[in-house]
Amino acid sequence: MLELTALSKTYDGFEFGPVDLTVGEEVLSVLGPSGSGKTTLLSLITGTTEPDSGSITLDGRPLDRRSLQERRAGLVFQDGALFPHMTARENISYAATDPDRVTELASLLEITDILDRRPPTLSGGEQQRVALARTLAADPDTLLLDEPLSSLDAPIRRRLRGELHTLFESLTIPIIYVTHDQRTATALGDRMAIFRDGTIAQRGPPSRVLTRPETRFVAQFTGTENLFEGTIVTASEEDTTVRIGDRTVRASATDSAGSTVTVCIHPSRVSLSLEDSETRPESENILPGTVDQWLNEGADYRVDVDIDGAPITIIATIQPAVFDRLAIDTGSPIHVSVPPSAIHLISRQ
Amino acid sequence: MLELTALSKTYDGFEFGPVDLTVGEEVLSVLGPSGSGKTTLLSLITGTTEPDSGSITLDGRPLDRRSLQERRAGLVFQDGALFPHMTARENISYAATDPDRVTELASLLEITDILDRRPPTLSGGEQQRVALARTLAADPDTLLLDEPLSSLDAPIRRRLRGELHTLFESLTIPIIYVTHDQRTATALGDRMAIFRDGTIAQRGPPSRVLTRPETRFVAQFTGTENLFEGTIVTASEEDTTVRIGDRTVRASATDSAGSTVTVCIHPSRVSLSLEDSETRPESENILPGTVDQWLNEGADYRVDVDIDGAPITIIATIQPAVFDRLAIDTGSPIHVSVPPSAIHLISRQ
Amino acid sequence: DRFDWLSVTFLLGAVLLCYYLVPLLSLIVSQPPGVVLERLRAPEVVSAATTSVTAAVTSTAIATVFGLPLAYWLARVDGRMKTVVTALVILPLVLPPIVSGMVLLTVVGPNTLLGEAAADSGIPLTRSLVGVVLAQTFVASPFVVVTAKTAFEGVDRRLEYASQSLGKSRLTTFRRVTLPLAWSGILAGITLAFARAIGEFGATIMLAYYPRTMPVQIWISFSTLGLENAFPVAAILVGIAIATLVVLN
Amino acid sequence: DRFDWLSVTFLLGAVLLCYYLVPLLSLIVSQPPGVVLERLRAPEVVSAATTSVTAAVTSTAIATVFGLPLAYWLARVDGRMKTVVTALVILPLVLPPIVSGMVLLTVVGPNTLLGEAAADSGIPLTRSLVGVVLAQTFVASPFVVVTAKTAFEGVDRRLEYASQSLGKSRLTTFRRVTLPLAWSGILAGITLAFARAIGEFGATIMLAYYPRTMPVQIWISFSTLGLENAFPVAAILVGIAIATLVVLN
Repeated sequence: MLELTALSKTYDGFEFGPVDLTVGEEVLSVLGPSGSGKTTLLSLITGTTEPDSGSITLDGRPLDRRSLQERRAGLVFQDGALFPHMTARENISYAATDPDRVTELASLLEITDILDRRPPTLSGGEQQRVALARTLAADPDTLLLDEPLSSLDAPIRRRLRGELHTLFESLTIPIIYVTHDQRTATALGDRMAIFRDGTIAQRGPPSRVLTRPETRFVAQFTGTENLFEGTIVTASEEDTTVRIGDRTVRASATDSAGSTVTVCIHPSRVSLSLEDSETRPESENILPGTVDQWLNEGADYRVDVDIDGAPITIIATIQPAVFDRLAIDTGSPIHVSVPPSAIHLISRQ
Repeated sequence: MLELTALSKTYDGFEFGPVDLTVGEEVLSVLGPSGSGKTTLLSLITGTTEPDSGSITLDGRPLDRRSLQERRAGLVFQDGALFPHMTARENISYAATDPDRVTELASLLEITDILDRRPPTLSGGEQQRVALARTLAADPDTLLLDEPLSSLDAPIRRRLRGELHTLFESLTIPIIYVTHDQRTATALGDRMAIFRDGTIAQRGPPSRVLTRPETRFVAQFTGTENLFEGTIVTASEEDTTVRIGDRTVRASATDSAGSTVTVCIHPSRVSLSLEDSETRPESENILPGTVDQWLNEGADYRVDVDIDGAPITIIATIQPAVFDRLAIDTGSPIHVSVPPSAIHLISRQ
Repeated sequence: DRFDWLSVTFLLGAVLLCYYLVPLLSLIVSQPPGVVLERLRAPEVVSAATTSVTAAVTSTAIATVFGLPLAYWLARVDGRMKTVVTALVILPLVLPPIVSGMVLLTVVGPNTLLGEAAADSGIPLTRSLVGVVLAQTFVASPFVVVTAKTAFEGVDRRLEYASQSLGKSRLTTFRRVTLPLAWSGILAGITLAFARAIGEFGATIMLAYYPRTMPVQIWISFSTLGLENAFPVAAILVGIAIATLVVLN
Repeated sequence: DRFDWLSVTFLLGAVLLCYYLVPLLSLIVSQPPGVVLERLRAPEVVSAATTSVTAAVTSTAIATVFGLPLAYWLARVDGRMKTVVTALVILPLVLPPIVSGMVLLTVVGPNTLLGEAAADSGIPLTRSLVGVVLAQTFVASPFVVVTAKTAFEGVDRRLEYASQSLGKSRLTTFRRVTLPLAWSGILAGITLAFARAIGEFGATIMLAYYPRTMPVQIWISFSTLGLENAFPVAAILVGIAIATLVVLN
């Protein structure tokens, strides 16, 4: 158990904290834009930076003012930070107390064949595997990872992400995974914390943070690109009716107070169809519109639809098969449908 | 028109080319893993590297052995490479012959408010806008961009990508956009070239490269993760039947020769359903299987399905609404369906 | 164990620092500033100071004009050529000054071809201000080259490429991009060269015992009249050294 | 325009290079190697070489032992303290050697407290080997500190953090990570300090006219017997300078 209490630190021009955070035997993914304090968080835990106030305990041991050596907090750096004058094997056995552990970790991380090579001759993915093995060889009480996949090419990143997922499940220590990639954060984290300007903007299970953002910032940063200002017309225990411009949509029941709200719809939750006569039960919000533009993004298509009678544009990401079937093109009429459960409301102060 | 003919260059341990490439008034996106020669390509065109052999012409002018100054090839660097001792305005007017051009470009790129600030005080996105304005101010005959978005946070990257798309449409010069991000390459490129080990592995319109990869490498690099070895059973003008393990699937007609093929299926083209009784006309390949594992990736879910009676695992990426409806969990039975048009075959030598 | 090691480290470093600081303080303490200031107007002090400053300014200027192009070239070239030329530039730095004076004498000495020809034209290359400048330039100019080379290397080459790709010539690029960005490093090199030139003793004494520079004057005062008589000139040189440190920051 | 500027540049740099190279070649040409080699066995040459090498090795060793901790501390500290201490370390580098000798004399000279006490205990601090070592250490040790500081700064601090986070002490981290990675830079600093120490003339002549080091011997041979008689010792020093260049690469 890693516990951070009222931790804060002021640099010139940047304030971190106060941050309170508890990480049990789980993976906490920390997501945020650059300069939001993600790396500062790790520095405070490993001890390369001393906090101005607040405290950190690991399994009950206070870490404050202890040397890096005594903290037993293992850190995997973005580029691995391997010792360039040692082979991969020497890097790992530098940290290990038991020589058998090197063999064991090498086989676990599939680096047995490259143990006698030096870091500069290894690929980015291999370097990260060795760095991970080195950190685990010291049997840390907590594992901290600072964007270990960010400099890798897509296929290797995808593969290593899957392997990390399996590895993390086998570890029984608190793990903090820092990244600016929402996809990785969602895939690896049991919980997620979104950082902004040195503090935590929102925390919770990834699925909840993604579908129920509490602020416009979190919504935007996690990819909810459709954000509109609306007014609540009626609110009951079953559902809420919201007016956006001249249009009215039905959302699931909400606990948001106040009558003005920000309506959040994730592009992947928007469906497109040619007729409004389709009667799927959940598709109650069917809005006619016109395709403004579309962009092929490879795995999916991104379509901007201008809604008739409302000054808003809804962005939808749809799969290639659907795009082909609908024969979408700029200027063609289309119907947008959004299930009420996919509409999230944030009350505005 | 930019024309590269049999261009080649050998460094210690790396061979570039020979590359033949023609870029008209269009955007060519160049995609490839790190170290595949993408940046070398740009260096050869701008003149910071001299080729060992081959030639380059721009609008008919040979560029070989000309100074950088004379080439009129505008390059936007990954981090902008702004002059740190000049303000944004000074950076742009350094390149402009006409002072009005600075005002015009500043308004086009929405940087009017930051013109009097120095580069170190600008955000990554602002720096890239200034760099773009500076390059355009010199009225280049070709525009080359070296991963200009790679160091930006996701929301800014998405926004700037959309703006670049609009900007590129207004330019009537050859544009080469180098990136390792398949999404950006697809969205911005009129054509795409995939680099591998210094040569072009495949080129063509993005949609064709993505759906009809010519080699395993291209398939994997562009996200086609489902690759299986198969044997052609029957081939007619309408369709092809392929055996994978104990299963048989029907693919669209193919021109691939030979009886052994690599079967490629992009995860976004795979649908999942609970019953096999669904009778959508195109869904002829319906395979029963079991969910091995799933990963929430935010905008979509990634589901690994072990196919019954065949030693293969098919990966599907499905949208959150579908995932919720199917109530997918590890170990639960599921049916995979793949339309014949989504199955692409590469013949093996 | 860790504590001990840190303490010992700290102690060793502190001892060395004291060895640099104490003699300087001792110099300041040992002589009343009033007396030293008064003797600064003595004719031999004024004459030595004039000779030294004139020669040092000249040799620094020569070092800058000839050294900057060499430094830029070294910063932008690669391979074997760079190694050889860099070694040649460092040579005067590792050569003992007295040996530097000797090797110069073999070229410009009174009995050499060049030395005789120059003396006949009325420009003697030894025992003259020209001799002082020749000695100082040989010994001090490598500081300009080496420091400016590092400064030029610190200018991201992509900025020069960017400038040239924007249609600017190499000269414009150098003047408006490279030079402004490398300037503080170049200034440091010029300052170091000036400090080295004005303090030069070994090579100068070989080439030009007369006219007396400040270091030679100190030696003569010390060896003929004793330590105290060398203080006024030393005070000027210490002042210049401290001013150099200020510029270097 | 561009062509002219490049040519002029090239020319200026080439002139400076010639100024470094020609005197050295001239030295080699002017004396038949056979004659020089023969005179190397002369007792005064052997004696001067022994004194110089003994003193330079000693002062370089002192500079290394005391200088490395200071260099490491300077590389890892920040702020005002770093600026002040760095300036103090550079001071002996910008101070003229003859002035360095003077300031040392005000502390260890025969008439000072320290000098008298030491002389009474049978260890005279001037006109002795100890005096030579004191002068050389003052002048040469900053090279170790400054160069090793740069070498330590070049070691990515994250590698030290990584080592400590793996449960290693600071001492182990220094010994197994920092030192091996900084070693080539440190060696360069030690080499430069040795070259500077063995060529030291100004400070040495103030503190210890006897026992004669090689530079002092050159000066005496030159001023009493003429240039030719200084060649054998100069040959040794040129050899050492060239060896230094080789090590520095």
